[in-house]
Amino acid sequence: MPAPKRNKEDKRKTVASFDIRYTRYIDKDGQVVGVLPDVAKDPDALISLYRAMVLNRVFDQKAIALQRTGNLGTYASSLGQEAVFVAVGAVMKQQDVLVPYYREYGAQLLRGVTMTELLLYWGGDERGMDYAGPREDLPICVPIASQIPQAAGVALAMKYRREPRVAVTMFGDGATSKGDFYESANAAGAWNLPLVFVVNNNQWAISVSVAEQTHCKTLAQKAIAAGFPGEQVDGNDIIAVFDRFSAAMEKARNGGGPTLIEAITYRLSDHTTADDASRYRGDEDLSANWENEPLKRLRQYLIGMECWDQRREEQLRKSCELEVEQAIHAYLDTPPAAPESMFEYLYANLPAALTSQREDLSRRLKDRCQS
Amino acid sequence: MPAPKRNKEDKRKTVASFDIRYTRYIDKDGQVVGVLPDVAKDPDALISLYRAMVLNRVFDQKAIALQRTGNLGTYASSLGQEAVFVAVGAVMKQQDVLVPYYREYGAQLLRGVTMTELLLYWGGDERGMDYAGPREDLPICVPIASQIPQAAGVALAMKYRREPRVAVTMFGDGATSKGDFYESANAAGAWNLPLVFVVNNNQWAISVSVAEQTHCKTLAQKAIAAGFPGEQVDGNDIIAVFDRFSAAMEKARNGGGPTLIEAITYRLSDHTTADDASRYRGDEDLSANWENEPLKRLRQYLIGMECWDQRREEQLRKSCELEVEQAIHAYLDTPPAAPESMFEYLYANLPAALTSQREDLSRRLKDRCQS
Amino acid sequence: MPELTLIEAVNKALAFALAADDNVVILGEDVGVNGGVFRATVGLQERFGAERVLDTPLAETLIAGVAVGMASQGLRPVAEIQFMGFIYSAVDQILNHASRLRNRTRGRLSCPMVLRAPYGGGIHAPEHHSESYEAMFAHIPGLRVVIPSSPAQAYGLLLASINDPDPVVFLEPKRIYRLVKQEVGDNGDTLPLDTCYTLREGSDVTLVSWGAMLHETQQAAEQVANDGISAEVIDVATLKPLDMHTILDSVSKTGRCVIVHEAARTAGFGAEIAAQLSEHGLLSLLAPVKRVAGYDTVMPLYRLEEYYMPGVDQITAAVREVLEFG
Amino acid sequence: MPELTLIEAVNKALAFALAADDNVVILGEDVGVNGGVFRATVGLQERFGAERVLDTPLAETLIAGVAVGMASQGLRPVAEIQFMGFIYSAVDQILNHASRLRNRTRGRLSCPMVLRAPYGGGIHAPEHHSESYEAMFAHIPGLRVVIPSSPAQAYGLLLASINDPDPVVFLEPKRIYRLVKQEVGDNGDTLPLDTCYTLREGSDVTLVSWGAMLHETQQAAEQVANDGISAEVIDVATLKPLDMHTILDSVSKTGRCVIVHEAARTAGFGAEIAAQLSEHGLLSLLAPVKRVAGYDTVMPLYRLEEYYMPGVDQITAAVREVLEFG
Ligand SMILES: Cc1ncc(C[n+]2csc(CCOP(=O)(O)OP(=O)(O)O)c2C)c(N)n1
Ligand SMILES: Cc1ncc(C[n+]2csc(CCOP(=O)(O)OP(=O)(O)O)c2C)c(N)n1
Ligand SMILES: [Mg+2]
Ligand SMILES: [Mg+2]
Repeated sequence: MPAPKRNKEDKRKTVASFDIRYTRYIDKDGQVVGVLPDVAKDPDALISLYRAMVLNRVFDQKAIALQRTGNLGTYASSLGQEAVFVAVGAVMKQQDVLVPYYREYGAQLLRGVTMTELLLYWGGDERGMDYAGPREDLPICVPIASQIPQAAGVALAMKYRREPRVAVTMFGDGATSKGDFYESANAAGAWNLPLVFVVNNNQWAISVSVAEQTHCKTLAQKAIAAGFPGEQVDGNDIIAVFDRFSAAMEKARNGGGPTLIEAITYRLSDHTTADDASRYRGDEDLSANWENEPLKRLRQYLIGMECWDQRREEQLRKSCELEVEQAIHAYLDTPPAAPESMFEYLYANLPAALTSQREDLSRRLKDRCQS
Repeated sequence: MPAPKRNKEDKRKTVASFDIRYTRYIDKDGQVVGVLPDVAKDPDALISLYRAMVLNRVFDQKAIALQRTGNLGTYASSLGQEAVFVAVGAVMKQQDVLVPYYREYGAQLLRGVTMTELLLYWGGDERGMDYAGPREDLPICVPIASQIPQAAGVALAMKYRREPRVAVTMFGDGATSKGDFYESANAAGAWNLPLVFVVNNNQWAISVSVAEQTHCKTLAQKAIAAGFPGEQVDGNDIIAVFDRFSAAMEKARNGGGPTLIEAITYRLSDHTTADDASRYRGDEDLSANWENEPLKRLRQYLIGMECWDQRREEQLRKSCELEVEQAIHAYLDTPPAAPESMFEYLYANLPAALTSQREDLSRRLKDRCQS
Repeated sequence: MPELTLIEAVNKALAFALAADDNVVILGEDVGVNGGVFRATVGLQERFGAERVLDTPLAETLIAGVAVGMASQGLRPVAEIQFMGFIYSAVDQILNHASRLRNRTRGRLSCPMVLRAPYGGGIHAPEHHSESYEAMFAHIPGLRVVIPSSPAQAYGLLLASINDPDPVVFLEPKRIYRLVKQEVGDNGDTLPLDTCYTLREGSDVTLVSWGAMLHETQQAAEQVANDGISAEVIDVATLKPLDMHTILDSVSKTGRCVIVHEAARTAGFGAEIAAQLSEHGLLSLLAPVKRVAGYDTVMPLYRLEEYYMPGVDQITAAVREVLEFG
Repeated sequence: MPELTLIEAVNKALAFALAADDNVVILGEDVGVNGGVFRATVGLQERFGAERVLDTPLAETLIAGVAVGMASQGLRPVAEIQFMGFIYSAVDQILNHASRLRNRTRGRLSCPMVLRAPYGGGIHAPEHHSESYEAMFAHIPGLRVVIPSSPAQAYGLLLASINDPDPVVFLEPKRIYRLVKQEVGDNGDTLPLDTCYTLREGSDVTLVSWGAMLHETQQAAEQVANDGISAEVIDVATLKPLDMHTILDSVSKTGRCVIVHEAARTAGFGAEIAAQLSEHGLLSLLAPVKRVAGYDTVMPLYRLEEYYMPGVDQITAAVREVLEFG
């Protein structure tokens, strides 16, 4: 497609020009629509991506069920956005650092965060942020966009130490309205940081549509204000996300600086289990977007490659369910932490000023047991 | 000049394209370099702009002298940026609202703020913000960029009331790094507000150069992230600023929404009287930029039009000096406000909880007088 | 009169204000079609239109700053911050601008805005959704800080806050949004700011609290009554400016005081009340002023939340302690 | 030993830390070539390079957030906020993140950062350059809040803050940046955090203060000494966590206490000290605890600034009042 028309009447000098590009390889029916990158030709790689997406979805379903039965707190689902999360998790190297927001389980699981840890977090237990796996990753972050300046700090630390590592931060369309995002992007540009920004544009920030959030035609163009490239990918096409995100990571690792990738997805679920999206969005919108969902797309492509079938699908589902069930058991079997733990990690060493408060808590706990 | 070359190898679909344009009509020697707009052909209009610029500069010089002799607090000079400030003040209508930062005396004076008020402000007296003139203008704002969300609120109020008014907010290059700027720009785009953003890109934020502040080639392109047009003008060419700012104002007034104008200037002075720019910038840079300064440029153009000469110049200087001297006298003659005034305007009515504090102050004052 | 929950009373007050005055505009995240995540603004956009009940982009500095700008032009914005945990990016606008606009301009401009936010713990909410930072605002000159404790208080205090010519931070204790129903006449009657409310009269000890903790405080008063202890219960309601008279009068009668709040103890607002009692009421104090407050810890995630929240047991224990003193 | 001003001592401490530990990185606005607007970082970029003394874009949320991110990876960032009046956009990062990172991750990550900012009035600075909001930070669990009152304190406390494994808000009383010189050995010796410092021993009254106001407080102690009043002067130094023992011990000896701070009175940090005195030291109190503090007004522009600032006269008057009490 040619670049949109420019105003030829305008005689003023043009001092800067920018294009935003879009990438998709596989359409919603699993058909190829571009010159495929290598990853698309490697059935094993694709199958392991598919497995991770299915696991993410099964985890989601079971977590919601747990919440509905009172066994989990408010939970934010990944539904419909698994391709983005899984591609990010698959491309990142272990030494890279993920600075997530709160729904990228697909990425976190591939990096080694366990489902039990994720359940503990949403189950109201800080131990769910003590990842056995990627020790340097930042934990889930609830205050929107506040993780992004931290990601800039992580990337700056990598650059300062001259390590060939990259920081990746993810956030939603809504987060692109926060100053935190923009201040960090601008700094990433100014400092040429090894930092990749991934926007999960799932079209909604709770009830606010992306059109109400910003007048921008793309979120990718927000990078222009920060002086580095932004681009769009079809976030339901895991091959597109994998390919473009890989390129951005490689560039960052080689000192080429930051990239912003806007992955276009759709939040097929409610915002969280505390939300009821039917209050503010129509059924048609939702069902139309089910057509685009990423699992079906990759599955159809795999079937087209003749490396997938119903039997393998069923096996995979079962193995994922089993895996999730085991994590749920481990979660449900985890006794609550000692209440005194709220003092244990507050400072490296509990200041004397606080010992009487900790004792007060211990005393109350003893009184409870006795009464 | 044609648009910079685009990468033709890249086969990805282009989904959005943007150009940043630049406007200059008069070059540094007063020579015409474009098709002049009407204002450039109106000697009376130009002379009154010139007068306002000279007044701004004389005010500046005298204010700095006052500061050096201990008669004024820290003061932020306009030197070299008068064209931008005066053009903004001249184009705005009385019913519009200016939401300034802290150096746009040229704009404020044309709107009716008095020099005495400005001196009172920098002289440490809140009465300097009680403008007799533009009653609805926001006062000088020191916390960088924090006035910009307020400007969005002012513009939203105008839109809400369906008034044909426009809000104008000004800020420096440094301010474009603050989240406040970006959040407000994004909202102005989303809400299609009657709001014009004027960036005084004077190349420095105290000691930080614009190249250290951002990797962007232009500051105008920051508007792209907010979904509305941004453009550059030569801020030393008052005809360019006048013309492009007028167009933006008209557009905003007619419901066309926001525009960002980056005026390229140079801060010929120290940051404020508390700063010593020789610590961080070279003499060459400074003297090179004296070549571009806006007063000389318009003067040469006026001389070229044969409507200006040495005699008129001297008369003008004298009349400006007189005017400033009078304001300085009024300022120096203003007795300090009563100390109790710190309680008077805190709330509409002083809460009972605070009366004892006000009495305490009165008691201290009495004790002082007696001792 | 209809029986309303606290959140319904907030909704009614907002509706009344919107109907009564065109200058009132509501803004915030998800306040429109969605009616707010707690339903405070439910039905209002439908009734008053999207210009008067406005969804904003996700940006709290913006929300506060836009409200300041609107208020400077004579509108009466009522801005919602979705949870107090996200209010901190609005502090700059509140502290450097909203609270100062009148003073800076010697009354030329003013800032009649309300910033509403749900606050406090106890509802098993996610991380950053349970904090109590009222003290941060109560320290800022030029502000009012108002916290209702019941549906009727919410209605009358919120309307008074909207009518007030100066900026008000209005903090809603979300734990009791739906805890009780109460008859609330929807007639636009306001309740005075600048005054504490005595919820229960008593002679042995004064219990001072605000917001949700008044429920535990009143329960504690009930419990100790069984042992013949007569507790007076004061609802501070407006933390700033503080009506210390009501509290001092009560303590001069009872001689004993327990202050109850959920916020972390150190430099919480209870300290101010205790300090003033010691400053102005030392001679009437028969025992130390006790504070029952949250620990100086990060609010734990919900599995341990109950161990953080001050309980009725702690209040009754503190009452006994001050009564047994000396 | 060289005689240093407070700001020079800050500079020396920063230089020592940079030289001693590669993990120490300084960042902030104008900290590089310009050496900071108060010259706290003068010469450091030249000596240690632009990677270790880094000018940032003009963005305080960014500065704090970048410091959190760096600290999470084991660096020891020392971030400067140019004036406290511009710190409020950093509160979100400090409150929601820096102070919690260790706790949230059960110790997996930590946040050994220092956020430095000059604060306080009295230097005829422009608007928004003179405020004292230490109480805001002292209320946040998980933080340390440290305020030096002399060159030697500045050197030792700042180095201790940089070495501390947890986040520290280090507030520098700019009024005394260049007020006095003091011998300071540049040997990297730290001073303990978590403790108050007794600057002068006395038996009749305890004066408690921090930062610049200690100068007026010590002058007041001198003055009343002429009348035979023996005042003990305590420098709080670390407001959070607060070493209340030193203060309680002193007051148990003197029976009287005056707390002096520049910040607005209501919900200022003096309230916490007064509250704890009334809670734990009521029996030793022979008089009400008086606070000499700033008014609950917006800090006036400089022409009236002196009327806002608590003066020696007020401190001596308060001392006399508590001594004459009862
Ligand atoms: C600073 C802040 N403001 C408000 C909220 C409340 N909130 C939680 S999620 C959300 C919407 C986020 O939308 P988006 O960034 O698009 O991410 P998504 O949830 O759609 O993936 C809001 C407003 C918050 N968590 N943080
Ligand atoms: C939020 C904030 N941070 C820091 C400062 C201190 N400061 C005052 S002016 C200034 C530089 C502003 O540069 P710019 O925006 O380019 O405006 P200029 O002064 O160059 O016109 C700084 C950092 C401030 N006033 N506000
Ligand atoms: Mg979204
Ligand atoms: Mg500048």
